[in-house]
Amino acid sequence: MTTSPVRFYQVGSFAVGNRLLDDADRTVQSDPHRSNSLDSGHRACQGCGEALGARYALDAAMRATGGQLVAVNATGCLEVFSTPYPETSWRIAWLHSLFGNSAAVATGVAAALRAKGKSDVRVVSQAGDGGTVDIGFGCLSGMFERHDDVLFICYDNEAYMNTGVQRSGATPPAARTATTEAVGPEPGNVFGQGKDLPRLAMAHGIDYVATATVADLHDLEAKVERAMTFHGARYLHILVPCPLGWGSASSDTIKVARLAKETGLFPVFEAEHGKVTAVSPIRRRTPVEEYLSIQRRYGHLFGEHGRPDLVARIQEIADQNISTYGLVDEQPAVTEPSEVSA
Amino acid sequence: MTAAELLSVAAFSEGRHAQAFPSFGSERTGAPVVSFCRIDDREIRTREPVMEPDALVIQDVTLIHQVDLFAGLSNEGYILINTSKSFDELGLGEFVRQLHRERLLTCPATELALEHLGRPLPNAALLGGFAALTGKVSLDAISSAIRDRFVGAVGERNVAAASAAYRLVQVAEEELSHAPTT
Amino acid sequence: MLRQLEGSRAVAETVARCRPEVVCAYPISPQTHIIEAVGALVKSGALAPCEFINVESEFAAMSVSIGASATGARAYTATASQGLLFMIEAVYNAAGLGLPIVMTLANRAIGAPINIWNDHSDAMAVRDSGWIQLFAETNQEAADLHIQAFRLAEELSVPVMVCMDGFILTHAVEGIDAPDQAAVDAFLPPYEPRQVLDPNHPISIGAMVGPEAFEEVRYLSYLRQLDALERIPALAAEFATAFGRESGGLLRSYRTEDAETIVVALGSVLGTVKDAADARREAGERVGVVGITSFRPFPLDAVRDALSGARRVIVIEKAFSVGFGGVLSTDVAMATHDANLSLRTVIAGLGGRAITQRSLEALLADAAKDRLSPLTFLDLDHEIVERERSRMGATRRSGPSAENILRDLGTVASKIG
Amino acid sequence: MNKPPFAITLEVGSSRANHTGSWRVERAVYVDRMPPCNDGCPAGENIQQWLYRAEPGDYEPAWRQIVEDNPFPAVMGRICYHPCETACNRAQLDEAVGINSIERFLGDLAIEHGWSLPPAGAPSGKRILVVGGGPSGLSAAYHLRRLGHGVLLVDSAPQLGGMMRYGIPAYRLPRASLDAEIDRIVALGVEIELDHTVTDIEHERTEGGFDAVFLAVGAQLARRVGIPAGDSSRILDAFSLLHRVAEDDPPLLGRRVAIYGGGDTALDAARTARRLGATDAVIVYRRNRERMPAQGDELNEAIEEGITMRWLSTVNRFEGDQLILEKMRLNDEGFPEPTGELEELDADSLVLALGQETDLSLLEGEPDITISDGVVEVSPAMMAGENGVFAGGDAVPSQRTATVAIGHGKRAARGIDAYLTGGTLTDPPRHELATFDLLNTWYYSEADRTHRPELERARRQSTFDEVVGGLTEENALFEARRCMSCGNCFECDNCFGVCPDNAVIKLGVGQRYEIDLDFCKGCGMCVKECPCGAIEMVPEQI
Repeated sequence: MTTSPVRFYQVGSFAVGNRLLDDADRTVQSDPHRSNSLDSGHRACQGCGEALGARYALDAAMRATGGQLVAVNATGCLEVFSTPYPETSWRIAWLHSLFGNSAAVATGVAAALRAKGKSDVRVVSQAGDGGTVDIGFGCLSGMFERHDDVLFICYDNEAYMNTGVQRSGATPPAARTATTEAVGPEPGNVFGQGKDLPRLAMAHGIDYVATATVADLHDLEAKVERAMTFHGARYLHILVPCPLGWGSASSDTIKVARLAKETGLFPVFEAEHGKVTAVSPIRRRTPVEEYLSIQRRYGHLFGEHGRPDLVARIQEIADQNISTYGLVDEQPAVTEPSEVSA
Repeated sequence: MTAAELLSVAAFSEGRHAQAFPSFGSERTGAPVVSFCRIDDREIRTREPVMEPDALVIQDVTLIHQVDLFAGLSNEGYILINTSKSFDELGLGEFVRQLHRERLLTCPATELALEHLGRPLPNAALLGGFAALTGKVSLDAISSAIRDRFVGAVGERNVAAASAAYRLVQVAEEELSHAPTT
Repeated sequence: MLRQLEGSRAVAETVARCRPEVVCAYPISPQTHIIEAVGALVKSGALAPCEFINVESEFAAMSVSIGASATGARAYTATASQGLLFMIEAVYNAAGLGLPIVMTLANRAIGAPINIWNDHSDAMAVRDSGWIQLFAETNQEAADLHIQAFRLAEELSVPVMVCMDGFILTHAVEGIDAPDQAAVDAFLPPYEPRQVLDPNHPISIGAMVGPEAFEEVRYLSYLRQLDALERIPALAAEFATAFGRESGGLLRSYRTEDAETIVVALGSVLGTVKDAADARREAGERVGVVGITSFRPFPLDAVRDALSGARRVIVIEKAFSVGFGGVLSTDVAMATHDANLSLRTVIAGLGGRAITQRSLEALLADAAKDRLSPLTFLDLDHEIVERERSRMGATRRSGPSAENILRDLGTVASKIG
Repeated sequence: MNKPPFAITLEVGSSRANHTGSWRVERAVYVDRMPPCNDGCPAGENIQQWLYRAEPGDYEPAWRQIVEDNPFPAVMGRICYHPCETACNRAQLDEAVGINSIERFLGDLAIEHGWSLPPAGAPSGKRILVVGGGPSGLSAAYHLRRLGHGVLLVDSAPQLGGMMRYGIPAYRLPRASLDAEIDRIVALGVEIELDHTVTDIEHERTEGGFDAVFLAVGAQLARRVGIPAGDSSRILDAFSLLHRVAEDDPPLLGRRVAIYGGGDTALDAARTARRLGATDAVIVYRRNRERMPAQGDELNEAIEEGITMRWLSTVNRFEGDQLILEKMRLNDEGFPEPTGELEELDADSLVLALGQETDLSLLEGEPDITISDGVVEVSPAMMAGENGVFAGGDAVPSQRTATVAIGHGKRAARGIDAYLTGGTLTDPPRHELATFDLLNTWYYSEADRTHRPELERARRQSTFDEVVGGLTEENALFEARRCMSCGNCFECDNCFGVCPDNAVIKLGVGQRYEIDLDFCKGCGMCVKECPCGAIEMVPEQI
């Protein structure tokens, strides 16, 4: 029998795939023929958020560019677990040079492609938070300032995981790392420090800046796709939980990322030419405790010797984000990702 | 440095080996600098600064009592000073008596520059004067070097300044050659 | 065609004729005139296709070159001194990845005290980076070496550094023949990379290599440098036939046939040394000169042969290893360890100190009388040194030596030459 | 291009040689769990499955999935008390899925399009006598025919349907829908004998040479209590009231009607009385609302229609047009106790809705059949005794609803089939229940339930038009898609997508997935992110 078009669906609206959708409307990750840019056999830990984020982002970029993609990788976990001689997990053209120069190397790749007239080939540069906000920032800022045709992706796991979980410029307040131990009157990382890279990127006036988490694949893929419509410097900041460094269950990686967004601690938004153009509203507002208490890096905040005062300060940060970015929608969030004919 | 370079170009254009280089420094425009030029018929291999010049061109007369400008100058040496004053007026009367009088001249290059270019850039005039004084390069070579460096009107004005200086120096040389020797 | 040109200008024009596709620049004296001139050629369209990129640091300059080279583009940059040290991590990386980048090094001292003048400390600091290092004696050679450098680098997939003395060559105006385009094209074929980032033939470049293979990787790069020892003279010979002049090669000997004393040196000082040698020969001393063009790879055999007849070898160095002495000397010593000769190290021209023929002749005279100590610092002002030492001995807070000494000298730049 | 440099440059995908599966201490395993809706359905419908089919708009396959178990979707979609919705996990998220209304939509669609039931099975040569043409008898007949057995269905009433016809008013179950679904069953080749009351089961069985008998005689005798009443006082029972209305012979009730009882029948009677013209219809019940057996939504509908309630009251006596009620109170156990306090209620008639009993006189002389509390004891296969006599519906101990009866019919049919083929009915092992805590509801978008339209009150008080309307297709589809597919994979690709090691293999539509144990490191992310709880971790045997 024939049926009329229906402007909704809910069966797993937020799931990776949905049998009620046309192929075109489905995520890249639901496609059995996805490029698997980062292939099996890599040496990432169980439940590695970075491995997931990298495959999500690069597969999306591969679809957006019809496979005409070159990736440059900074030193870090991703590089180490993906390419230990004699095996590589990459299925794409990939180059690793140094820790702090991936943005500049990508600039060189883009320049070479331009000189050779290969305008169809696009360049992605990827780094962890250390290779982005700290040691790599000089080159990154230069790449931004020149508006080089590079999409820079930061996989933010909020510390130097490759070297054994030391504090980075992206480590959040109160978080315990090997260099911000949970001792003393101000246990864990100091409040009021750290770089807000997305904001710094926006300050460069580059075409496109966005944040995302591995918990919302639809959002992440849409942003990569959007980023690829610009020719110029672009920045995508993806939160990728690290079970090892955060002390969360390997099975909770996506849950933790989801809570980071739902608590407001990690604002998910989009900005074009220096202006915020869209935010992903919080769907189920959650107190920060729920996020913090499932991570051992915050273990010192709870229990009998816990620090509710510090938890309260973290909640303030979340509330500040919520008001700054307007993360709590007055109208109910739009929950149907797209319409579908049944 | 411009003067030394132009001089080297002029010499080069006359088929000689020439080498010009500055006293390398972090000086900014206007600060006192020394630059060197070697002219030879053989290949010039040395890279040392000119310690014993055959000729000394002083663009900024105010330096003469600050730095020992004349160190290393042989008694056979030439001196050309950018000034409208005489050696005596400069207080160099005593010093120059030990040298060949006809190899020592002053030339108001800056005035000539102001007259021909409207700017106090004495290089071209000094080169014209140098050509006349030493006869080591021709005025034509100097002029073509200037024209290579400064195209169009600017070049021509510089050439004019150089030629003017050249004539002035020739006249002065004439006078000296008729002057009674004491 | 021979023209009266500034060294930097000649190098820039020659580099342009090598058709680099990506050039990046970060300014530092005395390299500036080179990249300014290349930049102008790109902007004017005279050099195309070429991307000229103004970067934010030397570290970025080398990194951009790495990316460009790995993407199959001919990449060029230039730097000096502190700049080289700032990019040093990327310098090693380029060599490790086997990317045939060519870089001009306008040799300059390294601070502190900050000093913009010429010596070879910068080149020596990356001696072990895996780059080929060629030293130019004249501006003509500096220009010519770049053509050979691109050819050599791309044949072997090894980066090449062309070293030319800062200011002394870069800023000197002299008669130079900047080779014309046709000749360069005939000598230098288009770049065919050994590996390239190509979405249609993806590979992973820059893997992590553990103990199981690292030594082999290093040994392979050593073998490539040995290959270079073969290719460098071959290319020089090919260049000579193509361009009608001697440029490059491993080393060049001057009047060494019957020489009792041979002076070994790198770079532009060789001209003055040759003049001094001629003068000493007129005084009856049998002096010869060996100029080393290829410092890395170091031509042990060629050096051994070149020095075989000598009784004395004097290595004049514009750099030194504080706490030891000569750098080049140790390499020469390694080459001549089984020869029966006395080897003397002379440190000279540090931080732009003029190396004069007079001083060199005095030095050679002493050498002839075997009065030269194993390690000599040419024209060192012992009085100043003693004064500062006593100052240091007297009061703990004696202040920075450099400033103290300048105060003693009451010096001006022009006096330093 | 020539060979890339040794070690520093590598050929793509080479890491697949590195089988990281060896790191694993636990492995992910796909499971099927029992969805609460299926678990709660007395008719044993595979609700989740037919919803799954309905979601893309494949309505006929969805309907066929229903009639696998229940030939009465249109009827069920109206009168079933839908324990499936009570059990639905979605109720804990927002509101239960409107399963009942979707079933009605599908049932009505099937009637509209004339979809026919699956054909009768190949003749087995066996004949079964089914006594009673109510839901359980008809259900049994349907399933027996599909199994290939011959069926004679006898009923004492002039029409088939039993309580569905004579116990449930038309405003709840329009006769057209009922007839349509009954006719479909009859069309499978069921012999029918109406107006025939079986008095001696043994006799009829041997007469007709039946291989087995299914008793589905229902509970047709109204339970009565002695109420002191004057001659003029009019008392009748709810069942005969509804029965006579069903046969277009409504009794005269007067303007003020009291109904005594708290069950659904009491409500039906009261609402019927309103429709027959009663201005006051008052339900007298000895417990309170919380303890009322009737279904909540029907009570609300009744109250909307102007029915009033006298809670905690019993009928003491009926004098002329005055009903004397006694107030009750609930003791600690929640049982009502008399208070001795009396009050009056004007009433022209009193309708007794105190429940029904079963007439089992036809079983007299049957050996080894146990009757207790007025109903027949049956085995799990619905067999009463050893000799092939089966029973179901209101005649056996259980909840007395049409849905339960239909379930009995199916079960009895299978029991009979097993009996005739010399086997015994065995149930497949039941899956573990898919409880709410096993779900990850994040992946289901917010979607409030759509409710069925209701007839405006004015018409409801005067006519027997159906009160509750059906869903539009769009609403039905929306509602179907609210199903969370508890405990069973609906191929959302989450596991396929969230595996950081690409260790989930997608086998294609309908084929679900497979774990690639060469690479599965056992992180457990797929389990946590499976929306419907269809994956579990099991320890590796080391």
